[in-house]
Amino acid sequence: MTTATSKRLPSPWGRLRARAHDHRSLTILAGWAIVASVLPVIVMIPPLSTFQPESLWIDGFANAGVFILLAMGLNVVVGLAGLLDLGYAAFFAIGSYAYAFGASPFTNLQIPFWPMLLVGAVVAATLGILLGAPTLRLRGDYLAIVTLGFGEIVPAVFLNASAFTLGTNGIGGIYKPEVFGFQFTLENPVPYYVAMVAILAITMVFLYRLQGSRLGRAWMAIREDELAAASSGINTITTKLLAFALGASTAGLAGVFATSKLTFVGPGQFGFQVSFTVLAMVVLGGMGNIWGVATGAFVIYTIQAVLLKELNQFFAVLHVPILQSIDFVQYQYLLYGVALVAMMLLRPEGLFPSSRRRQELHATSEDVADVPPPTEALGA
Amino acid sequence: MKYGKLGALGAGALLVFSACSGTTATAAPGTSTAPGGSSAVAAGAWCVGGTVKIGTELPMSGGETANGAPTANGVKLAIKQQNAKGGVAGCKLDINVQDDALNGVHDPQTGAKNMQTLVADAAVMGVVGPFNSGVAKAEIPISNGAGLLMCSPANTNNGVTQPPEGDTYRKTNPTKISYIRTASPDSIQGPSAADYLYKDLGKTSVYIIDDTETFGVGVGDTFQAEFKKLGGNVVKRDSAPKSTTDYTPLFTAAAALNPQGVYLAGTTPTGMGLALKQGRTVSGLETVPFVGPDGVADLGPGGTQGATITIAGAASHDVYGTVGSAHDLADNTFTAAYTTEFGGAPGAYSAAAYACAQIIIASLDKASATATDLASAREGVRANAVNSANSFTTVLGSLNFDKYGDNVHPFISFYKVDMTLAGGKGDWTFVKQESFSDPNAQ
Amino acid sequence: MTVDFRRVIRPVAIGTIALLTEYALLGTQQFANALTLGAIYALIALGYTMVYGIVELINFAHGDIFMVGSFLAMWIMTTLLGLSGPVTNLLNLVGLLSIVMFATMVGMGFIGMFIERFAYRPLRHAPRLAPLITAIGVSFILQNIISSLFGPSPVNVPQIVPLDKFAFMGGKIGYLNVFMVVLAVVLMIALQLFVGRTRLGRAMRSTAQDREAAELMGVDINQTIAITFFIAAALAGAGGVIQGLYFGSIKFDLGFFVGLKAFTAAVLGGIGNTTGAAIGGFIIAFVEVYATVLGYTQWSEVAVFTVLILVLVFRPSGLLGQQLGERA
Amino acid sequence: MTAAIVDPPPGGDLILQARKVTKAFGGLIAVREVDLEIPRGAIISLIGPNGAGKTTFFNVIAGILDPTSGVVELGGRRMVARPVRAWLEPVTWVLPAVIIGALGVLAYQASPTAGGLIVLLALIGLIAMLLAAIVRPTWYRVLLERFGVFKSARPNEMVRAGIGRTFQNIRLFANMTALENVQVGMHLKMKSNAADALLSTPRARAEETASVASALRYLELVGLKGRGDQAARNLPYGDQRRLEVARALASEPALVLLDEPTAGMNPRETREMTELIGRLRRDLGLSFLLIEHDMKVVMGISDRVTVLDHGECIAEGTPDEVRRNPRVIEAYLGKPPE
Repeated sequence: MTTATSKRLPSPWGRLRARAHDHRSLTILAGWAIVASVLPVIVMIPPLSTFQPESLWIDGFANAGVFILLAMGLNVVVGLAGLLDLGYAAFFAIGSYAYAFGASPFTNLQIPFWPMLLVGAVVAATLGILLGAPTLRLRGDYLAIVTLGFGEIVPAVFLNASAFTLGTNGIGGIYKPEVFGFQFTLENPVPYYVAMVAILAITMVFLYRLQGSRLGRAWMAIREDELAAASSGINTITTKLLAFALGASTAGLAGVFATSKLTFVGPGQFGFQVSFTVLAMVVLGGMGNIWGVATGAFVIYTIQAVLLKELNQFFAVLHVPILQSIDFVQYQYLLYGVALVAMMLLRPEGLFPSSRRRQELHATSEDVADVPPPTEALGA
Repeated sequence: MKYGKLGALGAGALLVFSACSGTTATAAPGTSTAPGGSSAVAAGAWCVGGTVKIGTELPMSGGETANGAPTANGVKLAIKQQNAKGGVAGCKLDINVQDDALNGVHDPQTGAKNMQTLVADAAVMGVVGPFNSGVAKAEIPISNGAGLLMCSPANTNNGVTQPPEGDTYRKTNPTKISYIRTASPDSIQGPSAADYLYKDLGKTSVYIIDDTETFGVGVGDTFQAEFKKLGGNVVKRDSAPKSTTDYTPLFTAAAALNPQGVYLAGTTPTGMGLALKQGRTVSGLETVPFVGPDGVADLGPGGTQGATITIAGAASHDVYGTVGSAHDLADNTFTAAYTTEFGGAPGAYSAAAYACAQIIIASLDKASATATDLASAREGVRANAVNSANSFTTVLGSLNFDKYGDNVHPFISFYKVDMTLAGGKGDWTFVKQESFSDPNAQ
Repeated sequence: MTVDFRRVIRPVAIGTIALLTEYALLGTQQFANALTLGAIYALIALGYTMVYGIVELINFAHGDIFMVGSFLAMWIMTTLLGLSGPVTNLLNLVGLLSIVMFATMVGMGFIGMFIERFAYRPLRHAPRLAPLITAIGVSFILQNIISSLFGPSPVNVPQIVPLDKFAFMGGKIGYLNVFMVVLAVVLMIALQLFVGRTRLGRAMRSTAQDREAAELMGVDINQTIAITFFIAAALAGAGGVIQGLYFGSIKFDLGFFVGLKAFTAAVLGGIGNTTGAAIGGFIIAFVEVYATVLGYTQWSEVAVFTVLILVLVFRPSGLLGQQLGERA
Repeated sequence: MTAAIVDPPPGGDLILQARKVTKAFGGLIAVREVDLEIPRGAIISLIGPNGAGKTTFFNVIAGILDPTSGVVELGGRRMVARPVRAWLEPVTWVLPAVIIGALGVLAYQASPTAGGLIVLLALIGLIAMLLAAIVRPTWYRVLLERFGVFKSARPNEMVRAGIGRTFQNIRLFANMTALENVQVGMHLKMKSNAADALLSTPRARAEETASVASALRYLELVGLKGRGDQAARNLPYGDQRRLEVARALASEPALVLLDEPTAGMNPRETREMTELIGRLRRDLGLSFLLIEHDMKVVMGISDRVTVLDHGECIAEGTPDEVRRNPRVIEAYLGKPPE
């Protein structure tokens, strides 16, 4: 909502931003088009190119896209509506299994990819509502533990209801997407990459539109001061529920895509680690700032899945004396922990805080995950 | 460096190289060998750059280091010894270590990415791994498409190889399978344990506890089916996830049903060692036999005191275990070599990984005769390894593989813990072994 | 009057009802198991609830602090005291136990303070989620330090307390179980007295009530918070000791799930309320054991969280938490 | 303690009626049996020393606090009262699902498929009940009536019923711009839903621009012209109060509850605020209930004044009557008003 200000900025940059603001959807699509075409070029430059061949980078980007999608979805819940969700992976799992049921030899169904995306989103949203409806009345931290519990329950159900999910064996041989007669293959990651970028771009357009809409304002209002929001006529429960459902459906999308790419789904893939990682992505990226969160997700995923695993090769290639001989593979988890702590200590507001968040940084009372204690309301 | 020196004594010219190949084999996974190595012995034209690699695809970090690291060491040892012998047809061997653990837990997504990486590394002739069946199900389609050999030292889940499920992973090249495994599938190990408990030990009722992992549930189910078929009575079947710390309530509940035996369907890293230790303390189960698969009878072929006895300690008496390989053929020098190299007893799957490496090396040796480039060598390795006509002499004994990649002549060796051994600490002693016919014969 | 009811009668009532139901449903043997498990959960839950009550931080590293505690105790017993097997002489046993217990608790206390000082205090004025992420990071770090020190596979703990049992009401109860429960209860009472009677305790409560006000009244906030972390970690350490003694084997990653259940217990009892945390711990343990008795072990986690969700739907602030208006 | 019924002003019916409202926190009784009636178009003031329970009474009317006893009616409809059998409501959500689910678990032993389907059914039932609990369709209300459940209207429902309010300790959305704050106030007046936003339908866009326009009007109305882009937290104190009023007005209420609207304002700002209130009553026919300490304001614009002391209504009447009331004078420690 800074249209006016940015319009008033005289600099060309300001004018550009004003333009960008007036045609935001177009800008986002353009932005993604640029990113998507630049990334493949960047990774051909050393030292990146020494890590792994380009096709693997592309493949990695497609996987990173899954986490970007997750982070953008969680951002709606945590960043916009200020609800602390620690069980986000549950919805990821639900989306994944939805696709596994819809298109695998296990059920002898072969529903096409695009419809399944929708199905996955809807199913996940439904369960989001199922979880949210009774629990969204709770104060922030109670919600946190309930969601954490839900995040443990869902994989446990997929694990134990083996009659319907093949239990711990997981469902394999899941069909790869076939889009307009074009069959995706495991050998060629490019189609996944393109599809992922398309999904990301569209999702981001939607999320930005929501953020700027009446609903988005309501979310932020609830985050800022739930009581005042209610006293302004916002039905806080339904609004929160919408945020929850929306976040869930995004995770559902991610699940469908990931499963269609991996062609296998098992209950072990959706532990608390996933939820925590995504939360870390949101917080480190800068809560409430969609682009920031997306970047945060990309950075962390790359650190986790590429850099930490390739550190040895990296130092070996550069022939760094001592580091060369350390086996980083076994310390990567430790390094990840250190990275989390360090990044938080250095930039608690995240790498790319939204303008709002930055203002909020030093206000302890403005608590992203907490409803102002109603004692305020007792007043008198 | 020990091996490097030995190799040098064998072939003086190799001293320099075997030394440096020794370092690359043990340290810095994924490194390409330092240049110049190939000059030691003229390698065939197919051996581009004088070095080819064996990949490992195992969980190496976080909670699963205990599974992956010792297993990978088996491969490192094989490579080092082979290089000490001058490599394969003058072509040096190196290792490309991939870690499929994400946030410390094995992750099929990461596994798939690693398999793509290994496929993309033209120098990789074959892959040892994965450790978890779930990961295998995500990887086989990739390796099958690319024609890169995978040899799993640990997978036992029937579905990985056997139809109908197995076929869904081989859709790209249904005939050119790319996956073999050294361990006997659950469909053999579970029932054989059931037979042993029912016939040899004469126990007619049993309590089964599994660890909810693919392996544990697999052997648990097959054990249960066989034991019932024999007319035995399964008094209770529980599943306790590896996060369980307190098994006492489980065994207390089971003890009320007076089982004559207990089957620990799982591995010691996933809690079965703890289960044994705590189960013994429950009144009623102090002396009943506890039987477990090779995840519990975790002994190197030489027979070393595995983690189970270390954890269970005095509770290890009357404990029996099955191991999915032959005992008498086992190469007893392996354990010694491993211990000298890594300063510790081998893990439960180190020997199997070593065997996988031996198979890949042997196949490469065969293939190198006709290979023209790395691609044809890789294909040669795959073709030779999966060809059921070829039988490989390995640390696990002689192995050859059927049309689905399962061992044609699976062996099950039976062990029991003898508390008088190892200075009263107790140790596994060989009881007997049985050979089975090809699980996929008809 | 009502205040009195909230403070004394309700906890006692809920506690008694819970225990009686447990006993009726489980029978002596399993009841003993449940109590023993509950003692551990309770000790950890106390830490969660204290830290939360005073800094409103879900200290995800707490479970791992407990884990570190169990390893510290193991190290003290094996390396420092050179113990390996049961100690039969009662006097020696008591002496050794108190040494191990004291050393571990103090050691862990300082580790807890250290973590607070360097990982949480700098973020005290940052948005709430920042320390949360740090806590997750700290838990990763602790796990990996331990796994690189003691190895990733399970590590044995010398069971210095003999596993003898005595017959009691149709069951066989181990002396160790009794010791654990008694110890837990003693520590909880000690905590109550500390918080209720001492100057530091008052400082804690006032800080938890209203930090600014407490500061104005001359309470040293940093010191108070540090001490809270000290006590919380010390209690977790005690939990770690008995975890090792009872189960005889510890693993570097046992912290998370135990911690998760303990935190659930804290919320169930009403987070910020120490008595509630204790009761919650025993309830969670009971639910778990009961699921096992019914033969649904693999569903026990599901059961635990279902119970939690149901309780929160009906009593949104936990069993003993004071009811804040949830309509606002 | 019943206050005399005010004679309804020309054409004015009762817009709000509070009867015997009592609110107790634990032992202490903040409000005791207070009656209040607000005719349409009237300006009523609520005065009394600090801690007299004015704000508590406010919060009861606004649907934030449940009264211990007593009723608040809007246009004759019972909106707020002590909840009856509130605990029954969650039971209605869970009970059906639990029963069906239990059956499912039993059936699972017999045939997993059947059991699973039944459990699924239970889930669906649960979802349905929970959604009903949020959307509150008539059948759900009827069901609750059956069980004799009554729950007070939530604050947002009071807003829908035509009550806007401000807070004593300002509660703006600190990190949102003034404009956005007012737009949030219009929430109920805007119709576009999530789908509109996603597809950014013409309707949504039109409504958005319209809302910006009228939000700017409200800002101008309260004298915040040109401040729309500033974050609320950066506005000076007086402006924040004005912004809160603007936000309250944005919901187009019939009755506005102002909690010390002129607190911390200089005389000129106070005069402007007073004039604004008068003007709003005249032009839009709004009714006002004020809590105010500034006697000038109170005596200047109130039709009637209710005086609270220690939670009790000690006087009610026109400003002049109240001014002369001895108990009031006593309550203010004999200090005569102005």
